[in-house]
Amino acid sequence: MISPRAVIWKTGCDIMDDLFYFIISKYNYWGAIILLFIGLYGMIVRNNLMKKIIGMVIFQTAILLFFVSIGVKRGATVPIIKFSPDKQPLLDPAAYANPLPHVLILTAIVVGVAVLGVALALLQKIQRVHGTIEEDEILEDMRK
Amino acid sequence: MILDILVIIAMLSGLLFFVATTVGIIRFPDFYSRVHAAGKGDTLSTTVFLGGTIIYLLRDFSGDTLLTAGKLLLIVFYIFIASPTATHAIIDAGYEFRVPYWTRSSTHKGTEGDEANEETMDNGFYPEDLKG
Amino acid sequence: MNLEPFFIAMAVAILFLMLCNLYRVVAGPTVIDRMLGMNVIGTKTTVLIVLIGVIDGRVDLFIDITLAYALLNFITTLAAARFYQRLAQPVPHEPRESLVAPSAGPEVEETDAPEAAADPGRKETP
Amino acid sequence: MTWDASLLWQFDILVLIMMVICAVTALALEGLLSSAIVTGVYSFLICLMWTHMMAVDVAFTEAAVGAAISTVIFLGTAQYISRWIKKDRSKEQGIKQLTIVIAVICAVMMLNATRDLPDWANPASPASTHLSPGYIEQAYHETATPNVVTAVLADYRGYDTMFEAVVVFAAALVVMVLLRRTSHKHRKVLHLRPKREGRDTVLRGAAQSIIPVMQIFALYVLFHGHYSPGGGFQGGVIFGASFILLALCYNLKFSMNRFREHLVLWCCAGGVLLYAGIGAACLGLGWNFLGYAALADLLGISGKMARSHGILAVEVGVGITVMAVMVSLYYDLASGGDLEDGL
Repeated sequence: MISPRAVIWKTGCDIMDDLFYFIISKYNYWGAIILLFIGLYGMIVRNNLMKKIIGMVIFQTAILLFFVSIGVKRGATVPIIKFSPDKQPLLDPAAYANPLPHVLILTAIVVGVAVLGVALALLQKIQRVHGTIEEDEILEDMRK
Repeated sequence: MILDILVIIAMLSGLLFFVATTVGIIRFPDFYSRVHAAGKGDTLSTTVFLGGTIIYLLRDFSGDTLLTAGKLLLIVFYIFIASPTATHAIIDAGYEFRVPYWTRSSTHKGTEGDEANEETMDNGFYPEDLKG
Repeated sequence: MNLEPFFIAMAVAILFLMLCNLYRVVAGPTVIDRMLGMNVIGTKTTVLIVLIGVIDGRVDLFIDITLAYALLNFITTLAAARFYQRLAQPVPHEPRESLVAPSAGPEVEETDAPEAAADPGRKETP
Repeated sequence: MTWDASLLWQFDILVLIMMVICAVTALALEGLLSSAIVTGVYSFLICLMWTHMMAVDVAFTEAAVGAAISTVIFLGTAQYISRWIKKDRSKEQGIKQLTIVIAVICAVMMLNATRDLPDWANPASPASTHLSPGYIEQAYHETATPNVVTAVLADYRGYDTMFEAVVVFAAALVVMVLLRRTSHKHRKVLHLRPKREGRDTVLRGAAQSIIPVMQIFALYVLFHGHYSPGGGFQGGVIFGASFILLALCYNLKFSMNRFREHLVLWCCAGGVLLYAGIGAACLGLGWNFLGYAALADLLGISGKMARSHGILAVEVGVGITVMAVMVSLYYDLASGGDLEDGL
């Protein structure tokens, strides 16, 4: 015979366990999405072009974070082949993290810094031509 | 076993210095004393911490771990060069800017209260150029 | 003796300290305080990467990242410090003129900069 | 349900919290310099995140590119623009605030959609079961390269990497075209302040001891990319960063005397040409474009080793391009295009 209190306790523990499992199995995606919308908000709302570029950087890293999160495996190690003591490669796919997102993201980061360079060059050019980097002042200057 | 205890001692003392650095960075009233805390504490604690890691690696002694330990020593050496130099550059920039320094009389607000002093330092104490 | 739980505890403790240092980056009254916070966070990151490698058991692959990190963190801090050293100099008198014509007052320093630059030892003599 | 705590979730959650704090701060601060520095801290944190996700190559690239080069070119640009954002808001700002409503709605929808995604770090997720096991199993046998990321980057996805290099090269050209040859009378730049003279002895001494090690280390990263994290991108960025360090500790002219501008341009184009030339050589020997096994007869080695050497040659090309492009970006952005005086 189980007392009602024990039943409640056990159900509560189960619910907490489920909740905990839910949180630790999804939190990384949540982090990526929150960062994504912080970056998007900054890109749209901030009036200053430099702030828009920083928003773009945050937006970009959020997407990259999401991509790499997909390739993570529990209990896996770096995707560089290990060798057994008698120099035989250990080729168990479950032991290594997924290398494919790493490849895509690695090149994306370098292209990201190239994009950042072009954006900053445009910023300097805008400053030279219009004398300001505030969005509304640039628009006024262009209407003149 | 003795090596394990050495590792634990080294890492705990490294953590202690890290805590001291952090307390200094958060609590000290002006820029110069904060740089002082960061420059000394950070370098020392990183050195001690990585030293603990080297001991841990050399527990099972082989050619590979020796190579890794050598690389770690290289890292320690270059942190030992780079970190104080970076701190020097920062404090040089602050000195060029004539960052005001904290004395009890210049920002006198109470007898002991550091918080009161920090507040007076926040409001218009620093030149505008420095806040951007 | 299995030291892995100890290393994990160490890593989380250092992360908490980083969170405390982030206060100086976020709230620091001056930019130089933020630079200081950045430098300290960078140093802690190097230690954390080594710790992650030790926990994972393949430190030799993480060492290179740490060395690159230690060297490049130095560059970042140095760039920020250089920027502020330059910002502390007095503003030249006629900004737009001096860019076009090399005859304005402060421009004289810049015109003889190239040959001085070729010989770095010359500037250091008082 | 059971959960496995072998992946440190406490660690990740703390880093994510710090990243969100940094992102909000970087967008909220009024001074642009503070924003740039907080963005640098953000890069440090995301590098930590990637190390913990076992993406060492990505972490290496981020450490080199995000933490160093991005912040340096942000600071270089900040010399030529006003360092404060305008406080008075314009009229449209009211409409723009509606964005937050839309953003929150979209965020809630996407957060809801995460329920359908596979659990984080699940080894049986679709992304980890279809294509990538094949790479892990075959890459070592086919290319003799233990680092699977390098093998996939330069061999299986060789076209991809080649056009990434072309994109980076094009970015350097675009920056050059944008910043040079501005008619001087329209300039409304903030004037560059003179450089502080003297008292650089400590920095120069440190630079003299660090730069040689940095360059040797960059070459090590480039040539050891088969066996450890690293490769063309990382080695190139570190090699370029050594010239940036030279320019920071002395001045821009000093660095440009060491690595002249037309040499930078030759390197930019030469790396891409080396990459494409190896591809074309394979094509000429009767194989596919970038099919490195064609080089086996030419070099007198087995096809497996030929692919390994082909990967190395291609990485060298990528490294040269990336190094020159980073230096070129720094030269142009830090000097405002006139190459007179930099950061």
